Amino acid sequence: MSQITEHPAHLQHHFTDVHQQAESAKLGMWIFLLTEVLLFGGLFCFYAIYRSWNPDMFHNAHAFLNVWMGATNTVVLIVSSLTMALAIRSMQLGKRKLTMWFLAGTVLLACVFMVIKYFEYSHKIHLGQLPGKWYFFEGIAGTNPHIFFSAYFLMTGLHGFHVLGGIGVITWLFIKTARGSFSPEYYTPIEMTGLYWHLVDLIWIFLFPLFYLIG
Amino acid sequence: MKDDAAQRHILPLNLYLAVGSGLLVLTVITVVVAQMDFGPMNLLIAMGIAVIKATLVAMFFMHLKYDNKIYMLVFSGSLLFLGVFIIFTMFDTLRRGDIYEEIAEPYLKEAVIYRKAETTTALSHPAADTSNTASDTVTSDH
Amino acid sequence: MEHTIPEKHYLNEATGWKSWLMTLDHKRIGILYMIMVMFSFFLGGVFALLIRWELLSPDKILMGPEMYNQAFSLHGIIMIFLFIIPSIPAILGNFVMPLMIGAKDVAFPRLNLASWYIYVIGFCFAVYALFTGGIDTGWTFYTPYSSESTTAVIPILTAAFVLGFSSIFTGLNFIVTIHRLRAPGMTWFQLPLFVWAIYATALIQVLATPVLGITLALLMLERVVGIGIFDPAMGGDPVLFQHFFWFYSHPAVYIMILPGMGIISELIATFSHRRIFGYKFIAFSSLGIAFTGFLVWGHHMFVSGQSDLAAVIFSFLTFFVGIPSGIKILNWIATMYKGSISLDTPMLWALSFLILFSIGGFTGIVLGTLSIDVHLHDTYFVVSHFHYVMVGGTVMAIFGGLHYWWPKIWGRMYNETLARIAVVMIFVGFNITFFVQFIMGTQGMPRRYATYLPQFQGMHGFSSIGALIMGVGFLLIAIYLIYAIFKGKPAGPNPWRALTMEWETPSPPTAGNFEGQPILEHGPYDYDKVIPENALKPYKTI
Amino acid sequence: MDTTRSLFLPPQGSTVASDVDALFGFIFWISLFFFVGVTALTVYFCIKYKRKDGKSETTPYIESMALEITWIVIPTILLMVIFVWGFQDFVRLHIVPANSMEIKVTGQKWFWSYNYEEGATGVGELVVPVGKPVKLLMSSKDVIHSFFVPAFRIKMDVLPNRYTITWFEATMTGEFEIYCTEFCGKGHSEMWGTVKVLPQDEFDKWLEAGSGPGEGESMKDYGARMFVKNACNTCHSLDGSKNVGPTFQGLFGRREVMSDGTAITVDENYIRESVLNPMAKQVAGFDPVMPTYQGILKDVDIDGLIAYIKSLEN
Repeated sequence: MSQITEHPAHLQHHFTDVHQQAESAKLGMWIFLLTEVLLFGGLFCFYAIYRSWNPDMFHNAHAFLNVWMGATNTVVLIVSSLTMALAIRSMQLGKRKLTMWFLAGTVLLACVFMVIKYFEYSHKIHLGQLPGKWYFFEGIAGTNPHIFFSAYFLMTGLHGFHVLGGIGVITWLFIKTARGSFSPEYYTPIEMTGLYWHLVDLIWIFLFPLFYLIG
Repeated sequence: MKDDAAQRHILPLNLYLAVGSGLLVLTVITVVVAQMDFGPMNLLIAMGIAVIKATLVAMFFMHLKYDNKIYMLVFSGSLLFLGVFIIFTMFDTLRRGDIYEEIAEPYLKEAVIYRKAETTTALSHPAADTSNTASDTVTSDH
Repeated sequence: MEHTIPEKHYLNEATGWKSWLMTLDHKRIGILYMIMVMFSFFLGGVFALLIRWELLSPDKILMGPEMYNQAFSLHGIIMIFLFIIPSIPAILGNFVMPLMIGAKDVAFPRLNLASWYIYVIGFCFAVYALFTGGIDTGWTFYTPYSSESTTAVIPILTAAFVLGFSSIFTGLNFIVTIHRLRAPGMTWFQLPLFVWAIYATALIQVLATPVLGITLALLMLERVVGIGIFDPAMGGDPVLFQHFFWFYSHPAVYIMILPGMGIISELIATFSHRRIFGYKFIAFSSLGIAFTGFLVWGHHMFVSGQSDLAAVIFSFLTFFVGIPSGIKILNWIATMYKGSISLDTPMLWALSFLILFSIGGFTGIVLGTLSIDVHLHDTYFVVSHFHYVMVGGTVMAIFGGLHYWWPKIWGRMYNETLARIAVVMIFVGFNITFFVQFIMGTQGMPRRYATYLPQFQGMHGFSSIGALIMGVGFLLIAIYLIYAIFKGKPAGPNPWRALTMEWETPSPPTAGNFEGQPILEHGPYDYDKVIPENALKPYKTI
Repeated sequence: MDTTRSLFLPPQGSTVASDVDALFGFIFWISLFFFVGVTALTVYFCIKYKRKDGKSETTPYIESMALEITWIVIPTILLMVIFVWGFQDFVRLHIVPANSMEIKVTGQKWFWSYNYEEGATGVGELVVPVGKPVKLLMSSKDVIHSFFVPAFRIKMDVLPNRYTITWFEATMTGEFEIYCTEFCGKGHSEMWGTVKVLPQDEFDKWLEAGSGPGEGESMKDYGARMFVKNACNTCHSLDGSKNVGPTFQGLFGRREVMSDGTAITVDENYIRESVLNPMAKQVAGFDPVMPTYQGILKDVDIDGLIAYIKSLEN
């Protein structure tokens, strides 16, 4: 028990040193990201198969998505990914204030993303371009256009939930940073959240062309 | 605690900015290219650009290029199994009602083969894959 | 010499229910799991006996067809999601694996406790479903039946969904633990084979389970919101659901059997006092099974209307799953050659495993063959095959493992005579129950039938007698094992004279597992160099 | 080979059955050989190398790459033989001969019905000629079912959103069981049928013969025959017990409360309406699951059923 006093406060008892603890956290995070990829993977599979069955319907339906909103959102998310990466870099260099600025920027951009998403969704809901049995829009040629919107709402919806989760966690990081919980020696939570946030960005990088550009 | 800096991969600011602007440029390119029609190449081009962007994010923002290779392994593992999932499912969904004709060759002369339709006709009841249904598509080779 | 129980150990270093429910100790979490999982096993067993009772006669005895459909569905769901998937990893993996690699705990103890709570939540949903309409879809939830069934489908899907997360987090935790927390100097090829098996299992858990999550979520959305992905009336494809489902559920079969194989490796080496034959082959065959297991799910769908191309590819790859399993069996037998074999209870379980799992494996080849599967698919042949693998394989391994590590977990030994009677009862009862089902299956008796043609009555009756014998056997085990916890003879740190690291701690272990950081002195199977001190056995060897 | 068949497999009623059985026998004997080998070695080692007096000594370790490779390669070869063999038979099972007669099979909760190209229909009992390939074009009206004839070694799922196909050529006359093997709900275990294989001339006669009672058969007896043939017995009991639908015992003339609360007396018109349009008026306390028999039953069949129901008194 006397050993513990020699150790930094953030080192848990079953690890021998900080390095082991950080590497464990990182491996755990990467495996978590792997499960996320496969979780989205089910939906990508669903998309791929129905698209291969009804390519024309997918093409016709995708024209009803707003490319400019989608492109704006892509830019917003890429920039937020950059600010997140820079937040980590700032903490590595021990610049606490700068880290807070970058974290705040990330949250802000994520909110912008969600606001744009909200306008897109409400427009679609208004027109009746909805999944499954709720679909009542007329004017898309092809069999079962509601399937396209099932895919659209499921995939962007699940992605949206991840963005919301990210907003929550990054806000929490902001508060922790403000309280001085992190240092160049210990910033694992920021680094892990960063990985998560980049994955969210990465998934959007694929969702954007699949829905908005090629349908 | 040896080579602490290397372990923590503090990358130069310019690198981050360069990667970030690269991503933005690629976004512009993919949107512009999508306005033109390259037929079946559309999918390939869009996906190709998306893969490049994803690689940039993973390599630099997520530090995969500099980190222990095990993380790279974990990440590529997830993509590998996702690929297996989609491709193997497609072995079914794209080849329904389709018995490979090479194997069926000896039987073809005197057999009716149950295979994919050239023309599509809707069934009387709802069908997800009208282009693949075999109902009215039992073609005879005589 | 007489052994005594050490004064301070993980069971008494803190007391009160709070010290258990808030514990971060992997050993205590293992025991928390043991309580829940074994209760689920009991519950599933009750349904099994109800099914066998009903099938004594083609006419209604206890349950009409609706009740019967619920009984077999609940038997399947409870046994698979609540019992067999969490069983070995969550109980023994949690308790033994960190000890085996000389770690003080798993990598993320709080996540470990959270996994248990998630499991409990899933369990509650399952029990809730049980009392609010049951479930009659079978454990496979095939659409469109499951999207129109009037039973409590949503609660049971939620249960399976939640349990999936428990499984994912356990797997994640174990992978990181094995990568990062091995004792200094312990290389990958000095890991006990149980750890290899747990590692391969954990890989499947994190790779496959998310797909189950999304599949069940889609099915729930289908029922609640009507998104129409699997609904033929809305252009959905019900066969696609089967792909989604089996992409998880076939690898899940290996989540169930791989850790069992790991236990058998330990048992055979220890009770033969012999270096394991072909260590690397056994280790890599676990990874091989884990990988190949992802490529073969379509063999559940040979007559489902999937394309012939898919059927052929899946059948071809299926044969390659058989090979690593065969490698393991032959290596285990070769390990016994020139060994010093002691037929203690855990070894008897291991031998039962060898014989029953072989039968399960051979019948698996029959089912993987395209033309024969057309005849045998969804008959009692399949039922019998997977019970030979799951009960004849995994359950034998679980009980082998529990008997093997019981003295380590509780520090006390069970009654050897009763234990031997029990293992023989289970072995005999199992074969009576299930062998005859192979014959029924080949003769065309379909599964999931509440009633049947009179020609099968004799065989069904015979089968039910076996089930009763097994039931009594498991009851006997429960009695003497629980008795041993309180009144058993102190076992000493290493009653089996094994070489793996968990035997170097006292029994029961101290809260921190080891005094200081343990150093690796010999490999897990160095029986050609050293055999530990003769520890006094609390009973005579036959 | 014959011993495995008599113990394990049902009679060989179709042209593919003997091939499937031959492969089954092949795998059976190979498996038995290896299983006996594995078990015998295990038992032998347990006896031969049993630990004496609780003592054991270290023994040098043996390793054999040659052995490992042997027991990887030999099983692989055997398994590949089995795969190719099974694959070839599977292809045969899936290629329908050109001169097949086509029968449309419909699965629904919980019976099978058949439509012949010649216009004949049937429920439950599938009548086919011997020695002639028969192609079954199958679809489902509700959930997934599976069409299984053990004696013919054929099975195929019956799907709601597309057609599936299987075929067989019966080699002997007689009656063989049809089962549903994909779980489809309450009546799943009674979704039975029979294949009745007739000589060609008798089959032709059957196909030509219209419906209606045979010579010297009363309407009541004819109705009793229709009751079984059309699988009414799956859901309606004759002994007063409650099944999926109301019992037929004493049904005629009974006052029944409908699901909308009104009460009616069961008469000829109600029975006729229930057969043709079962959703119109349903007896309270039962699920609305009865399928319509419009297009399946002819007037004379319904007359027979009415006569039969009239005869079923308490």
